[in-house]
Amino acid sequence: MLAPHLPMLQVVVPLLMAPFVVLLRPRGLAWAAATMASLMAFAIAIVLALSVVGDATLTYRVGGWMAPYGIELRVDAFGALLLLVITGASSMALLGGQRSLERALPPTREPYYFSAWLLALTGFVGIAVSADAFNIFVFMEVSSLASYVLIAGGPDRRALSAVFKYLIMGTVGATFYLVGIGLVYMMTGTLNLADMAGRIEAVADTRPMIVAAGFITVGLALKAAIFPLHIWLPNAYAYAPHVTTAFLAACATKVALYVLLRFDFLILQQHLSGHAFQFAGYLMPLAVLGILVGSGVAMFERDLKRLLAFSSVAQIGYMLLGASLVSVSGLHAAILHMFNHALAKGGLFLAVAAFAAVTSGWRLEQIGGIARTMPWTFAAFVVCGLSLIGVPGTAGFLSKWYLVTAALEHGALGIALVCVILLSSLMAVAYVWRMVESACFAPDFDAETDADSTPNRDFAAFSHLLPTILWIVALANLYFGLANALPLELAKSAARTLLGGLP
Amino acid sequence: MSTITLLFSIFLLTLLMITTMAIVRTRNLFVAVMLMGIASLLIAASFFLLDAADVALTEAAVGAGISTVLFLGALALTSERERSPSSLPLLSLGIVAIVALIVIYATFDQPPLGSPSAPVQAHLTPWYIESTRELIDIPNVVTAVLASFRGYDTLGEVIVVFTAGVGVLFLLGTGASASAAGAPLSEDNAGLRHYLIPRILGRLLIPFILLLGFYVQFHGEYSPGGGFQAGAIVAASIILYSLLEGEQRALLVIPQGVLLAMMVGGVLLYGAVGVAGLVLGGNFLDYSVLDSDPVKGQQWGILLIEIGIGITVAGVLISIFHAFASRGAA
Amino acid sequence: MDILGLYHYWVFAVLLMTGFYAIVAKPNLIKKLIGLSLFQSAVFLCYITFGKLAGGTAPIVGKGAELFSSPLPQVLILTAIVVSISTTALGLALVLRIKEAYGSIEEDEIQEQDAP
Amino acid sequence: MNIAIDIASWVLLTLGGVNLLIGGIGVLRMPDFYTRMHAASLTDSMGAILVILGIMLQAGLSLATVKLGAILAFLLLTSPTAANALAVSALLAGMKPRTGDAVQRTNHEADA
Amino acid sequence: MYYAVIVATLVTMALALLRAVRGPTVYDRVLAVNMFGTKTVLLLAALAFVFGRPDFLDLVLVYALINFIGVFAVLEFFRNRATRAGERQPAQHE
Repeated sequence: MLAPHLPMLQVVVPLLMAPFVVLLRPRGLAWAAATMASLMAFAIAIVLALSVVGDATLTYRVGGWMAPYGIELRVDAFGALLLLVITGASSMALLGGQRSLERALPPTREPYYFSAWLLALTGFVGIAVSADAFNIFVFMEVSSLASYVLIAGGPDRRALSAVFKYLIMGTVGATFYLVGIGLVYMMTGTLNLADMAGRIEAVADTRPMIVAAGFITVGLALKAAIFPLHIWLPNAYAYAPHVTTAFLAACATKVALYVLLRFDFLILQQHLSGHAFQFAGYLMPLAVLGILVGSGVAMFERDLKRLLAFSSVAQIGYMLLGASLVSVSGLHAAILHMFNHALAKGGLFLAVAAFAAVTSGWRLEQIGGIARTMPWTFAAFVVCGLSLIGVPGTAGFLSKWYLVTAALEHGALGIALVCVILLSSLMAVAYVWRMVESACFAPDFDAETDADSTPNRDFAAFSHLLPTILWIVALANLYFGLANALPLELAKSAARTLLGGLP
Repeated sequence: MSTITLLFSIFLLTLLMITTMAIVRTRNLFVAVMLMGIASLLIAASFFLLDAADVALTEAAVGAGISTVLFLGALALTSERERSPSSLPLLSLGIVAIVALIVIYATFDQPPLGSPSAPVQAHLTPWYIESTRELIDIPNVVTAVLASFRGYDTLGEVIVVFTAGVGVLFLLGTGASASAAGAPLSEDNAGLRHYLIPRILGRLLIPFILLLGFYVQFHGEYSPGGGFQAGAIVAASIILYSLLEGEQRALLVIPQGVLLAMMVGGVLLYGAVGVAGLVLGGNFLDYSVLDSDPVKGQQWGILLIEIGIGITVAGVLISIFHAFASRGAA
Repeated sequence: MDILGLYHYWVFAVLLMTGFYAIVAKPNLIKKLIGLSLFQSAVFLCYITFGKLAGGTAPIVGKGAELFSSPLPQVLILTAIVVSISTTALGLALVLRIKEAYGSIEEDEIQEQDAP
Repeated sequence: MNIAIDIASWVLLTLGGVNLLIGGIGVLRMPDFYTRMHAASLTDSMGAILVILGIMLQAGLSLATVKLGAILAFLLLTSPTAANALAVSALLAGMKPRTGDAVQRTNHEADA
Repeated sequence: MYYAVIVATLVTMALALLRAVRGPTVYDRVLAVNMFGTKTVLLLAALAFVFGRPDFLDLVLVYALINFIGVFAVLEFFRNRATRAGERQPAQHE
């Protein structure tokens, strides 16, 4: 009975639970309601993904109005894969993070935090299913405002100034995007993405259209933290509560990248002459620089979470590199890496949340001897680290493998790209090893010597659920490394639809 | 566009440019906020000239009214003057000038102002105006498009307002703590105690302002108005009452619990109307299934969600004001 | 005649860039928020300008009028105005928390306190 | 008959316009805050009365006239109150009006 | 018919803006904003009739209301600042 309404229910379930959660005063009830809503959204995402496998796309007319007049939702392979990433990351982070959040948040404000969490989930999911340019802007604002609240929740005062910088840059990015779709709307007269693609032919090479493409790309690059515009990301992820970072690191920037790719490949690429070259020409150097600078800075970073944040910037560089090859295999690698990176980075940040429950801080020397006190969690941390590097047998390896094969199709340029990929993988080995080495072999860090950190070796705060969730994510890393059925298939058909028949 | 009104709008926009230059240049933040009030009025007047009556009403009610009050509330708690000078002004001036030239470069190929052949006028507009008369049958096409054709956008919009309310309450606390401490309604913090005349006049006028707010709410289908504007006007009147009579008494009029219920209730009402459309066989947010006669159903749907918007916007804006005001008192 | 019509877009460009300059160059956090709201209100002006039809009136079906300006940009801007006020409200709440945590709302002073 | 109404409303409108202009110039040229206050609030109220009456005549007996009446009543109630509140607030904040000798004094030394 | 009034209002708005930008003391600026608000009310009332859409007059009523509330928000800001800072020296010259 509900099957045709699934794309809509995907957004409505977290949307209607969010105001409800604000009223749940008793402790832990808000968390339970939020987790239940997130798991329902995850279930809907799985059903959607399965029903979209054979190159099918689901469309839904909100309010019953026809496409260009009313707003239309469209779930294709790319959208379904992203839905899996978003709802999966949210469910895992919520399930594993109850204890860690209880310590980070004042009890009276917990309902607001979980309501903001569901609103962020609604925003991301709303963007993934929407097929209307302005609707994407509205849900981008919902997800941004909610993630500012999530990041500013922590006890650390540096989170406030980091979030203010993120608010300014995020809103400037969203407004650039708004100017871009305003100019496109002025020239084509429509906001529906499919209708826009059809009507752009006539006005392809006019000046406003080229400027609109520029505005949209810069705005979304700001939101997706692509290399020169990523300045807000490290501090925002480092000083946020650990569970927030686990959720946002897995999906916040990918959603903006998703919108950028859909806009560029579905609308601007086919029709703007030379835009394919522009897209590759401008964004490939940025991707390469992002990979090198991100991995480089991560190697010398003292703070564990900032280290992982800079590695996120490098991983986004990989995705952009795959996309800027403008070929089916390149796009296939980029989309697959979105899925694999969410698994690896989400697992790593959850492990940091587990460590923080026991250690006094998360600088490298403060997590000394953690391997002995929490062997299971540390083992899962290592598995996720290997997947981040791309060791064969893990999910990360697959996306790196497809990236390398896609790059090789480009001859001399391809060889250079492959060298960049190998160099940055070596850098990744370096900084993962630094984390492992300081965790295993550094002397047991006794908290008394460090003045400003509070000794809190209370194992009670250590949630029983966190190691099991961690191991589920670690095993998922391994499973999708070996028998990579569903995401591989989805990524392949997504790449085909995006390029629309190009070789 | 007749040349006379074009000249008026050009004059207003020149004034606007001068005001924005003054806003950015002045070092005193209070002056900047006052000039922003003027800039908002100027923009609203030029919207009125460009045939956007609904947007002029919203820009005035939200831009000139609520945003000035919020900025002043924040200024009261922070420093009023900028201390440090601009950082690397020349470089940023250069970047800004380049981007401005790009935008001006983009404006040369655009369809001339108001030309009927422009795609904006030709593609969707005739269908909207035609089907509003035929399917929804209400005079105000903007409300019809806002509430029914693109109702999902407006639902996202109400969620944005709700997120801002949740965010501010999360960051600043509900402010109930201050009044819950049972601070006696002492004379010193009972509003503007010097101003006898304004308090008398305030008591006389506030009921009429609320009445105006409800009029704008329910008259949204026939003349410029609707949920957002009505919520802003109702919030403005409660804020005026709080300014005149003191924050504690305003909290007695609408306590914090009711505000929270308004915030949540409005969004749930909007969602419930959408889900009702789903349950009764149509798509989500499809109002024609709400009543036997589809046109009546559409009108019912639009009326209900406008009420939902009004409740949420009023609840959010008043609780944001209380959060700012209580932060000052605490 | 259409050069006069383009004047609206040049005001849009100047307004956009005045706001953007305030965001980029001014270290005071509240001045950045003021710049941000100017930046957004410039976009509203651009949307409404290309929704205007020569000789058209506001899209409220009155007795006499038939020629209407396009209602769609006005709907989009109604939404964008409320987005702008929500972002400003959240930004101001953050400024208050930053003032309490750092004691100052100048960006350079905050960075000094943060630098280890 | 309506020619008389047109002439009457035209006269009212131009008088209102002149009034507004006088107020505008007055605000700029007056030396001190309280004199500017004097110039602004007087012409505000008077200008509003004249202009709105002029428009009312044009609108004839219709809903618009009722609305114009409401606007006029609201303006007449609020703008003097706002001016009063502003003057009281300025006085309380310690701004002293410049008395008679101050005027002579300005003839000699340059204004601050 | 209305063009005379509209031009007069626009010029007065420009003069009020000049006072708002230049005004030495803060109260001059509040006065200028209040004057600006009333002028906008008159301008839009006249424009509503120039466009032949008299049903937009409730919009004008909201403008007058917002202007009234704006003045009181500013005065409350001053009362707050004066009592909290406990300063008594005149806010004469910025």
